[in-house]
Amino acid sequence: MAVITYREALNEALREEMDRDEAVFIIGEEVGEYDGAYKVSKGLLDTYGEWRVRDAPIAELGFAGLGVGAAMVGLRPVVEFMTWNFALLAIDQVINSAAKLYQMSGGQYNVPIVFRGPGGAALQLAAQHSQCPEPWLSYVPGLKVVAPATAHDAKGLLKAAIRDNDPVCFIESELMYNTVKDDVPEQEYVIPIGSAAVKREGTDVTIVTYAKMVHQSLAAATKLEAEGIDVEVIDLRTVRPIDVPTVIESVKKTNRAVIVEEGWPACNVGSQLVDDIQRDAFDWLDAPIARVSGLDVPMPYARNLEKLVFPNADHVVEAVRHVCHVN
Amino acid sequence: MAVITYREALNEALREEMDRDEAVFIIGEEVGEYDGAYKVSKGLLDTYGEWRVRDAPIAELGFAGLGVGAAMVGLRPVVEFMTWNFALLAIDQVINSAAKLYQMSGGQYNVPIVFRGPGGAALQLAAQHSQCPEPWLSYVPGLKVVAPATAHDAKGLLKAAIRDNDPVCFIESELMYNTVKDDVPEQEYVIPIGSAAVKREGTDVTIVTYAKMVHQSLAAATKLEAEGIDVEVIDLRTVRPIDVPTVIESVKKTNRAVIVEEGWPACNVGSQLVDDIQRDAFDWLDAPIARVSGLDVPMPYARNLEKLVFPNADHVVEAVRHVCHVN
Amino acid sequence: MSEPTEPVATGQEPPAGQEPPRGRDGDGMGGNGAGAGETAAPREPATAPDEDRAGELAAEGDSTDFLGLSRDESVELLRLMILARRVEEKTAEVYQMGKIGGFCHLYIGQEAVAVGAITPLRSDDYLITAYREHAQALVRGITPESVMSELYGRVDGCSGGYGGSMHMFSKELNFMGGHGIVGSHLPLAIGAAYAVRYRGGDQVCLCFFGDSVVNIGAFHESMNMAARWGLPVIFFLENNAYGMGTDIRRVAAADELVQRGKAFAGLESVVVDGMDVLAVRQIMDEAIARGRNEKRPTFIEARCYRYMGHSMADPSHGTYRTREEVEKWRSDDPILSYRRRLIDAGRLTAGEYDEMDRTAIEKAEGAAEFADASPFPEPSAVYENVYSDEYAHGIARRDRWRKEFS
Amino acid sequence: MSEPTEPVATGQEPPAGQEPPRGRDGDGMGGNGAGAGETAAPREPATAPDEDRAGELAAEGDSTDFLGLSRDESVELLRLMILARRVEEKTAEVYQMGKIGGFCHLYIGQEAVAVGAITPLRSDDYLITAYREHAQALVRGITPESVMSELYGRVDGCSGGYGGSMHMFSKELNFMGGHGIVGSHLPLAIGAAYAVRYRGGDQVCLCFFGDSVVNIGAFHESMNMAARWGLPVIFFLENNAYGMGTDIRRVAAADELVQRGKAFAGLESVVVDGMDVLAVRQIMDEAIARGRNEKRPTFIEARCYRYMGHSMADPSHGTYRTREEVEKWRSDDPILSYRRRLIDAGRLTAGEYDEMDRTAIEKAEGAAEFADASPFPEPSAVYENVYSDEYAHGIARRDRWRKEFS
Ligand SMILES: Cc1ncc(C[n+]2csc(CCOP(=O)(O)OP(=O)(O)O)c2C)c(N)n1
Ligand SMILES: Cc1ncc(C[n+]2csc(CCOP(=O)(O)OP(=O)(O)O)c2C)c(N)n1
Ligand SMILES: [Mg+2]
Ligand SMILES: [Mg+2]
Repeated sequence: MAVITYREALNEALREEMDRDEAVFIIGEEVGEYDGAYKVSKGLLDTYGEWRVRDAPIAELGFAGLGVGAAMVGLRPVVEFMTWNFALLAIDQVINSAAKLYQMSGGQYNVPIVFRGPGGAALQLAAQHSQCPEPWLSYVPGLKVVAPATAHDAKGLLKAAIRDNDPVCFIESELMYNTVKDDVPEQEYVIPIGSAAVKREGTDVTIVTYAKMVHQSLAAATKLEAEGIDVEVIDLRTVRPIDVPTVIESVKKTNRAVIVEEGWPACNVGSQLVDDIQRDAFDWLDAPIARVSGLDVPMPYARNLEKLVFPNADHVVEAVRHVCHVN
Repeated sequence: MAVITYREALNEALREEMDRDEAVFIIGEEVGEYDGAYKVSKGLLDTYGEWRVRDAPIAELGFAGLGVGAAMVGLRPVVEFMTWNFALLAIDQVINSAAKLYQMSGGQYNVPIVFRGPGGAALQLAAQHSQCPEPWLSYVPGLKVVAPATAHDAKGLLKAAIRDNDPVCFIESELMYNTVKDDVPEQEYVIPIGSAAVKREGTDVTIVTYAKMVHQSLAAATKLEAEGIDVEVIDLRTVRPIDVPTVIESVKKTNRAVIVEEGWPACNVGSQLVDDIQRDAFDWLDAPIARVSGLDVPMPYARNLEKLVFPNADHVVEAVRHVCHVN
Repeated sequence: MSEPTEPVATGQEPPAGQEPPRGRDGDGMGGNGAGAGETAAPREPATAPDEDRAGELAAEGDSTDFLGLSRDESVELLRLMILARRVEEKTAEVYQMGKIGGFCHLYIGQEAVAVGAITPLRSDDYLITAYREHAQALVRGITPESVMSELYGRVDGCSGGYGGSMHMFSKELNFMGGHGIVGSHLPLAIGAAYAVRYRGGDQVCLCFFGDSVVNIGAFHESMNMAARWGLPVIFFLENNAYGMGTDIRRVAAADELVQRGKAFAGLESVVVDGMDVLAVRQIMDEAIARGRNEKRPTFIEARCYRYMGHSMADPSHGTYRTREEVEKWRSDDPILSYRRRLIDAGRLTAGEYDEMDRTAIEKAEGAAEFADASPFPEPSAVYENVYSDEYAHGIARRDRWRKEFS
Repeated sequence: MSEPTEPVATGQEPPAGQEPPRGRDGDGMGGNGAGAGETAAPREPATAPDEDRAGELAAEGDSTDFLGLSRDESVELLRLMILARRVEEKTAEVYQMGKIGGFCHLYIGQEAVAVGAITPLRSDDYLITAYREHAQALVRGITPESVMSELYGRVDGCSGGYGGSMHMFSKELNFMGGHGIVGSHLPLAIGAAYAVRYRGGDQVCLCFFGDSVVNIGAFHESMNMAARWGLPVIFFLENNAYGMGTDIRRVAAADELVQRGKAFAGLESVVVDGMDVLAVRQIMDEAIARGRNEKRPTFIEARCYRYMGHSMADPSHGTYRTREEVEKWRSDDPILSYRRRLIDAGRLTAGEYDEMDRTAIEKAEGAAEFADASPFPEPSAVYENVYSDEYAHGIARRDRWRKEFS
């Protein structure tokens, strides 16, 4: 075991998969000579050369589509979006090409591609650079959507994503690259896409969350422990498909649920989970499910306003108290 | 009162608003000389000339952005997407420009623009031409999202959308243009964005739906009447903002809810509604909320498969029976 | 039995004064709402499309030796053009009978392009195209039965009935499909070409698209990357003068569309007469060599014309072009002119031609019969091919209240 | 007091051997992970950027009469350049102190472009740009206090603190902002120009963008519509040789970027020395006349250079360019060279220059002090400006468990 950063975990995953399979290549802005805007692809150009680590022009639609075409003929592209915000320019290729080609072709052309990059807010990047794409992507059949919260999960899931025969959208975070560090085994491992992890066991209430909000939720759980509330924290890790059985099992035990995510509050991952929970555990619920998310506004630049928009551990604590009727 | 088609209602709304306000213009593919791919803009070029009815090149990103820029300096563009499927190419302009400019500029530049066109499935147009965009758009603060089911609502809401000072996404339907016909008043009227309509009163169960599915739901209600189940049907008309109070009032009366929509089942409008209902009417619910939606697959071409994907009145009947424990 | 230019009796060419036919839904995309008839010419002044064509095109004479093709090889080009024409005519007929759903874009008039451009490819070369692809699929080697079954939405279709008219595929034949979003398959084409260089292969990727594509961003992004990285792709623009109901000159700022290639250093950009199968083949030979040997892309603009409406829901003339214009182009029919050349060169007799045409008609008939007999997909197929792994079996979870699957 | 090229002591120019500084997060976009130092030149062979520039550019001599500007007018250009430089230097300084958040892209080195291009505009002309816009905002007339307050995220900022470094706006000054998605403001620019023609006005819309934009689809879509419909827009490419860490020649297939304009009939495409404020102004005069009188767009490529890193998180040299290259461009500093010309022409004394510089430094200081004292937005402002009607008051409905708003 070694403690490494989220960024290093991704870099290791890329290296290991590029070593394992010659069909794997990376394309994106600044991924090569500059080592990646966020250094995730650091050193890869030197090892693998420009055909396998390709610096792209600013042309998200074009190079995302290039990846899809290469995947159709057997390569395994990892397309880096410098951030997922810019992926909106390429979303037609993600949705209308990558997600649909396997079915449109009657099962002939599968598309083994990974679209990856950071999503959500960083620090004061304002409205155009701070959005969470998961709900958009999770709506779409044909895609898989992964958003890991730890270095360990990031590595195991990126390896799984690269090996997957279908398009996988992989959402990272500027804020986690450096600050999130945890134990990663020396031996190779792969984490199956679609499996949630119970990151903390508890009996009183279930928090369902993913990505950055796992850390806020764990912090909230620690605070709540002091108040005598025993919180279970489930990290979805994958938001399409969602590991509903793990969630339901937990809610049937705790009878209360709080869902936490960073993005805007409507039509998102949490709203879908509410549906899944009420449908499969209606009679077990002792209180309405509470949801914590970002505020329903574009991200403002001013530091104090940004802080208000971003959900934090205190908001989670409030929501848990509410569902536990401790107010 | 006159009975006119959904298409004619839209055409009338455009004409009336273009007559009323010189700042209103239309841009889109085939909107002028060809009278619109679906003839919604029929005859407008002849009346208003090419600067107000502009045939665009196939460049969705470009002409959607042109609309945003024109709106910033005071015009009121109506941007026609031939279908919303193609709008994925322009979604960066809808989300990163139109929805955010008012806030990013600190309230200086509002963007009075309408993006409109048909959404959802038509008949056997296969995977790339059959998707419902509402969940994507409803996630986004800064946008309003309208999807009317009748000629009456289409006219009144399109007029409201054009007069609105914020960006409005207006979703129509190839399948309704011609087949949906209803009474439209002779005198001018405008329907406020954000107001639902109870399209059928009932006491046993509430169906919440919008757009095409209003018609399937009303058909289901008629069938269920014969079984002695008295169904209330709420047509949301606007899916951002959602008129939650009208929905809650109804559910508190009927204690049961079924949500019906055409699109894919995850992270959609219905999942958000489940959250709204369980939160505000948890103690009134006698059964889990049921949801009917399109299947979780890209739309297949084959007629028999397409029929299976598309939700119909029978599926709604089944779901209502289920929540009423009649099985 | 006749000139292939004479339309079969499916009613696409209405007698004068009669209302043009519509798609069954009365309203398909491209549907013409007005009583139409011959209306005014496009509002913006422009030289007639065929005047452009007359310009700098490769002279017919260049190919009088039939590019060194053997007699059989040269006749095969004609056979393929006739087959494509007859299958499309049959398609129009059965579409009107309600056998085919959705949009249906016919290729009639453009056969010289598909045949001239596809036949010089190797079987391991890649081919990708837009939604007007029935004939291209046929020329690439998908059988008429398979094409027609796909149009019918049946299991024997080349996409198993999932894709329909716009989405035909054959992985076996490296036919990468049939794409419906204008311009969006160009990035896919450069992706295949990227893979070729990645692996050190010598294939090329041929990518067809229409004139409207020159105005969309993906076109430029793709050209730039192909030129910058030396990708063996052939961007093949079929300039049939219209994108749906829009004369391309009304929306493109370009003296001629090939001008768009000039923005990119290293992109060879050429024009060819798309009504002349040998001219197309000749320019393709050059483009293929450039791709295979020099790893350089080519941009070809072929001037051609579609005789029918944009789709089955659009009349062949009326709103945006005149009957005269259509007739003028039809008089330069690629099948008839090439037939004449073969006969003049002593490579074909009129009898052989008639025999070939009869065979094509029979094949088209047979394909329709085959398709009609082919089964619809099983209901369970609705969940297939969404994912290529076991997740596929889990996605039905949320779909309750469905009798068919309960 | 000194040459403006001499960097103030904010540490952007590290002494040799010292690790280049980072953004506070150690990791902002453009952050350089490696210990960097002077590394190898870009991997692909290419002529040095200034060699290109030497080519066909308008000779300096064209502007020796100062374009007919009065003494004061010609000195005003210098004053604006100095102000822009000094405010940016102050920005760098306070950024390092943690006063400013997010990305911060400085304009130092490119002042001749903003000043030469913006000063000939009328106040009713439109201006729109990307995220490297502090200096452009200043030159257009937004006060240093307002610019600096926006950088600080305070209520007195030109966007009320909502936009920050990348999103400065002034509706009053027709400054349409500061946009963060590369290329996406070009369609907005043609929209403003469309509105001008719609209303029969004679304004123009000036649209700045960087070299990386020539590869993205929106660029081409916008150029086409502007050229086709005769929109009075000036596409102003600031070719500072790099898009973030990428030498533009590594990713653009073009002999020179202005070549991209050749794809469009009716688009006048010209190159100018972006280090020469009078040359820029002269070519803009022509472009403005073309837009105002002839209703035709212009595409201008200005060759220039940024002295600093892409953003505050990126060192000025190291990974993708050498110190020597930066120094070479700095020796052709637009402020110093124009100062020399004014002095040589007897329009300015060294004393006047020093006075002007002192004033600029004071203004920059004052702006920072002003910003520091400006209040943060009220918490309730978080729900403002999302919608322009009463819906704004309903959107908080779903946001429970928020102490701040409960
Ligand atoms: C991005 C996009 N916008 C609009 C459409 C609708 N549409 C389908 S075909 C077509 C015209 C295409 O014309 P062209 O490229 O010239 O090809 P042709 O039909 O002439 O073969 C349009 C606008 C689409 N499919 N995709
Ligand atoms: C569509 C998009 N892709 C990527 C980015 C990230 N990004 C920000 S600035 C930049 C480089 C832009 O370079 P250039 O256009 O030359 O302008 P300069 O920074 O030199 O002024 C990139 C890639 C972005 N903002 N938008
Ligand atoms: Mg065409
Ligand atoms: Mg640059």
